Amino acid sequence: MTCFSRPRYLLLASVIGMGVSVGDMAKAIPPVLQPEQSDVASLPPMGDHSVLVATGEQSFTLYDGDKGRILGTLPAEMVDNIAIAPDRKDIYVAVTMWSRGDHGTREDFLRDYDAHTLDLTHEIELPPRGLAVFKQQNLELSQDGHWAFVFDMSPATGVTVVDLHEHKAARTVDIPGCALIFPWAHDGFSTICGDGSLTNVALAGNNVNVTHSKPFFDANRDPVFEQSQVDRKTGKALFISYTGQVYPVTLGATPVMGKTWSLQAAAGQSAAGTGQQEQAWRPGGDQPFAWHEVDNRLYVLMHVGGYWTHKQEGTEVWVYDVTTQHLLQRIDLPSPAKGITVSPDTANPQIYAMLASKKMAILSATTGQVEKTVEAKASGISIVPQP
Amino acid sequence: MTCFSRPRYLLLASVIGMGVSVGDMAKAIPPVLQPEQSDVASLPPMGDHSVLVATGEQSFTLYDGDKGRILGTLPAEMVDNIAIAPDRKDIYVAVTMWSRGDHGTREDFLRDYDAHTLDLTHEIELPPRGLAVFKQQNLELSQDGHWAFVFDMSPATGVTVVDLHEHKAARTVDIPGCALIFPWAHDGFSTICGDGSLTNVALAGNNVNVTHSKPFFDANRDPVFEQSQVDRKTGKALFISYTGQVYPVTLGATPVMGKTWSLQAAAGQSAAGTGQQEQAWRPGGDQPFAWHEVDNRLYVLMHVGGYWTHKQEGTEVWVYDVTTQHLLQRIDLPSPAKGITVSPDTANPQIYAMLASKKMAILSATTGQVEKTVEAKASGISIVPQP
Amino acid sequence: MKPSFLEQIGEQLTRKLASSSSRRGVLGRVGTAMVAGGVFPLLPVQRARAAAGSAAPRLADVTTLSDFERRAQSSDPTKCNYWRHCAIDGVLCGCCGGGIHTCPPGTQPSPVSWIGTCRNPDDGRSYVIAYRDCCGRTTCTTSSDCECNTADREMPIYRPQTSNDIIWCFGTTSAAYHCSTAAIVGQAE
Amino acid sequence: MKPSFLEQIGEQLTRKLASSSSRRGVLGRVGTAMVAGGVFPLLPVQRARAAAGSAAPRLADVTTLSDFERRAQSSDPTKCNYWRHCAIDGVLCGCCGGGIHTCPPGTQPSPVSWIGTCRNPDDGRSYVIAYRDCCGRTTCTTSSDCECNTADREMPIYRPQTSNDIIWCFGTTSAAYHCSTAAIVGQAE
Repeated sequence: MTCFSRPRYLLLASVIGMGVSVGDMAKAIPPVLQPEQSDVASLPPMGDHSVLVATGEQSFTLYDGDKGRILGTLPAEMVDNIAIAPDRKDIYVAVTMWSRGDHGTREDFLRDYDAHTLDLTHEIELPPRGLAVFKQQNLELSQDGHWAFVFDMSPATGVTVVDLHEHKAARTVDIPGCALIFPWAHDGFSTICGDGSLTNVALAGNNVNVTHSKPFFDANRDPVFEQSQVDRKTGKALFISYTGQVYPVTLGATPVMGKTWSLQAAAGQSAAGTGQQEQAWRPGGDQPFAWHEVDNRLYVLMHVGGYWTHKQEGTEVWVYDVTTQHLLQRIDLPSPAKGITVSPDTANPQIYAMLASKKMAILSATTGQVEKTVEAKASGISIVPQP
Repeated sequence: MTCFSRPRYLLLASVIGMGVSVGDMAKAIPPVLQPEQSDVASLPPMGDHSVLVATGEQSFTLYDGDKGRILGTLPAEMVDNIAIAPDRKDIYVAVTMWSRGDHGTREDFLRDYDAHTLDLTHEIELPPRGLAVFKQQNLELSQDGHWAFVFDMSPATGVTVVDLHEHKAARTVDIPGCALIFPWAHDGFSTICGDGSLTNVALAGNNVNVTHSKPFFDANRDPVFEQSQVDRKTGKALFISYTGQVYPVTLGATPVMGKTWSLQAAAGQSAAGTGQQEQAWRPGGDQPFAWHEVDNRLYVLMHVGGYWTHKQEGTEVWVYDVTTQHLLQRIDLPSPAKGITVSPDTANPQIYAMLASKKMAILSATTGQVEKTVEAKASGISIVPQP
Repeated sequence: MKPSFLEQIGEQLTRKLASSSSRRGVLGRVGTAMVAGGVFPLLPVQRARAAAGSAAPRLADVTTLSDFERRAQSSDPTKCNYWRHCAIDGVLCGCCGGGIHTCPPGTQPSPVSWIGTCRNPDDGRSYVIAYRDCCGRTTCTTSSDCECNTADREMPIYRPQTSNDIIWCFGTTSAAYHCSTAAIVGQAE
Repeated sequence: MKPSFLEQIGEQLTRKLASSSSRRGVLGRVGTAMVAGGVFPLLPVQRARAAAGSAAPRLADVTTLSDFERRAQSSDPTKCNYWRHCAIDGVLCGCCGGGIHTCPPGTQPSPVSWIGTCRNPDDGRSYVIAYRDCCGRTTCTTSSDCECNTADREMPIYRPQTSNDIIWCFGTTSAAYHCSTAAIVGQAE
C-alpha cells in the first residue's frame, strides 16, 4: 500500500551528471572540475603479453603482462575451463551450474565472449561435462576456429564436439577408458587412455573415425602428466611423465612416435626413477609445463623430491631447447609456484608464475628477472594466447 | 560410439565397503581395520552456544561455540540474510540469484532449512529483495513463528510478509522512505524512516494497518545505526546513534519512547559529539551491538575516533547494564573486530567476535578471557539463537 | 529552459528502467513517487547547482577536516585514499579494467547510485561524487588494496541516497556487483 | 555364495544411479560397460580381498616409505597428515561437521569415489581408502589447515579411479562439492 500522509524522499541519483555553469573567475582560481559521464571500456586486439589467470575460485581475470594490471573479468569456477580462440577474437568458457546454486537442474554451457568487449555473445548448451579441477586439456579448439572439444565424464568418458559456427553441440564421441584432448593440426584430436595408449578421433564431415594406438608409456609405473603439451598448429605433442621422460608424438589417425628423452639427462643429471625416497629434480605442480612453440623451448616447473611429488610446487623454471634436447637455463623463482605459462612472442617473452602465495610473478623469460609481482589471488592455473 | 576392440577399465568404486574375512591370528597381531559405511551427520537440538557466521562470501557456517568447531554449512552470499526460528527448529535464508550465475532471470527465495538435518525443506518464491551487504534487520521473523518479514528495494522500499505455515509470500507492504524491520512482540513491525521517524505496520488478518510516528532522532545530524537492537520477545528496541545516544522505544502501532541515554555518559565520560576531529570512544563496525535480553546487558564494539567512524572496527567490547544505564565492564579484544554477537544463556554467556583478521575469537562474556580462536574466514556478520 | 533536475531524473529513470525485468514494477512505483516531487527536500545535487556561482576554493582547515580528507591524495585513483573515495564501499573499477568513471569491459554502469560529498585537495572545493556501481558480472577479484570501505558522511540504508552498503544495480541486466566508480556530478555547496 | 565384487558394484550402481538426472544416460552406458566385466583388470579392492588372509603387519621400512608415510599420524583425523589422507585433494569433512566416513548435515555421500592405498602406522598394514566426496551443498569454508592435497600413488584423470582432481559426485542431487571423507574399504595386498 502507498501512503501520502507525510513527505517522502526521492531515493535516486541521476545517471546524467548536471552541467554546472562556472562564472567568470580570476585566473588564480583553479577551474571547477566538470561533471563526468559514465562509460564502459573495451579492449584493443589481444596482445602477446596477455594472460588469463584463475582467480579467487570465481573468475578468470585477464591481465596485461607489461603493466601487471587487470583488463577484465570472465566468470568461471574451479571446475570450469577456458580457451582463447586461435585468432584471439573470442574467449570460450565451459561452465557447469545448477539452477538453484548448489541444487536444482544441472546446466552445462560453452560461453562465447567477444575478446574486444568481453560481452557474452553465445551460451551454447552442452551435455554434462566432466568435472575436475581445471585442466587445460579438458577444453580444446580446432585451429580453424570451427570446433570446440569438451571432455565429458558421467562417469563414462566422452568428448562433445561443438560447432562454433552454428553455436551448437554437434555430436558426442565416446572414448571409454580415455581422457583429455590433444588437438591435431587438422580435423581431429587424440586422447590418453588408461593403458598408456592413445585413442585418435578423426572428424570426417558428419562422421568420426576412431583409431587406437599401441601403448607408448607405462601407465602403471610412470604415467604422463595431464598437463602434457601440444603445439596446436602442428599437432605435435610432448607427453611428459612423472619421472621426467619426454615422449614426442606427432598426433593423427596414426600417431608417429619420436625419440624419448629425459628432462634430467638433458640437464646433465641421471634420469630420475620411481623411488619414493629417490631425491631428484622433478617436474610438478598444477600446471608444470609451458611450450614456447616458435622458439621450440620447453619451460618446466621443477622441484627436488621423490616419486609421487608430481603435484608439488616448483622452486625453479628449467628452460629446454626441444630441438637439441638440452637445458638452456635455470631460473630461480622468488617463491614456490603452482603453475606457469609463457607468452608466445619471441621478442621479449614473459613467464607468468602462479605462486603458492597466490601472487602472480611476471618474469622475463630471457633474463629470468622478476618484472612485476601482482596480488592476484591466483590459483595455479593460467592460459595465454597462441602465437 | 562404443568400441570393444581392446580392454577397458571399470572406473568406479563401490559405495559398499567389502567384508574382509580375517583369519585366525596370534593375539600379538593387531586386528585388521574393518570396512566403514558412509553416513550423514545430523544435529542435536540447537544449543545456546551456537553461532552462525558469514564465511568466505559464500556461506553461513554453524559453529559450536564450546568446541570452536563447525557443525554445518548453509549457502548464502554477501547480500543474503539469515534468521533462526524462535523455537530453533528452522533456519531461514533469504537469497537472490540469477539463472545463469551473473546474468539471466532473477530469482529471489526464502529458503527453509531443518535445523536438525540442515536439509532444505522449502524454497519460497519472493518478489525482488533489497540487496545490501548483510543486515540482520533486513530479514526478521514473528515470535509465533508464523511470519517472515523480508525487506525489498526496487529502489522503492517495501516489506514482503511471508506465511511460514503456508510456505508462500502473503503480501507486500510499501514503506516509502523507510527501511529495516524491527518486529513487535505480536503481530507487527516497525521500520526506520529517513526523517528520523518510525513507520509501524500492524498485521490484522488479511489487512495491514500502517501508522507513522513523529521523528524521535535527528537523521541529518546523528542517525541511528541500522544494527540497532530489538528484544523480539517484548518488542522493546534500543536505537543507538552514531555518536552513542541510546533511544529506548517500545514498538507498536503507537511506539512509546523511553528516556534517552548516552553510552559515553554511562561510562563516566562526556557524551560524544559530531566533530570529525573530536576523538572519543564511539560504537562502530559491521555489527557493533549485541543485546543480552535476559541479563538486560548491552554489549557494544567501541573504538576511539571522530565522527563518521561508524564503520571502524572496535578494539574493546563495553558491557552496559541497560536497567541502570551504567557501564559494567570493558573487555579488551585480542585484535580489532568488525562485529559481535553474544550467546543467549545466563550461565556462561560467550562473546563471538569477528576479527578484521577473519578469525573468530570466542570470549567468556563473564571474564573477558579468550576461550577459542578459530580460523573461520569470517566476515563481520554472525547471528545466535534467541533465549 | 532546461528541464529541472527532478524532471531530468524522471526522464532518465523512465528511459533507463523501462527495460528493467523487476517483478515489482519499478516503473509504476517510481512514477507514483515522482508526482509528489514538489514536497521533496532539496537534494545535494540541487544544492550543488545553487552553490555553483561561488566557485572560490575554501582554504584547507586542518582543524575541521576528517582524517580521510587530511590524508587524501589526487594522483592515484586506484587507491582507497584517492580524494573522491571518501565514502566508497567496494572494489575500485580502476583496478579491474575500468577507470574512475569507466566500467570494465563486459559490465554496465547502474543508472542510479549513491552519492558522497568529497573534498578535492587540489582546489579545496567539495564535490558531489556519484558512486556508480558496474554491474552484470561476477565481482572483480583484485588486490585487497583495491577493496575500500570509507564512510565520510555515509548514512544508514533508510537514507539510501548516501548509503554505501546497498548494491546499486538497478536497471542493469542483472544486479550482480562487479566494482564501483566515483564520477564527479558537480560542485557541492 | 556372496555376489562377486563386480556384481556388487553393478547392483550398487544400478540402484544408486537409477535416480541420476544425468542427460547422458549414465545407467545405459554403465550397463554396457558392465557386460565386459571379464576382461577388466583386477581392481585394487579385489586384490585387497585376495590378500586378506595375509594379515600379519609389515615392518616399517623407513628406506622405502614415502615422506607422507614417514610423517603420518593416527590420532587426529582432522589434519592433512592423518594416515588415511595419503592421496586426498580437498576439504576434510571432519572439519565441516562430518567425520572420517561421515558427511556433514545437509550433504550426501557420492556412491562412487576415487581410492587411495595408505599405510596405517599403528599396524604397518596398507589399506584401500575410498575418498568419498560429500556433495549437494556449497563448498565448506573452514581453516586452511583442513584443505589438503596429497598424492601418494595418485594418477592422472585417464586413470580416474585413483585420480583426485575429479569431482566425485555422481548420483547425488547435484555435483556441488562440499568436502571429502576417507573411509576404509579393506586391507590392500
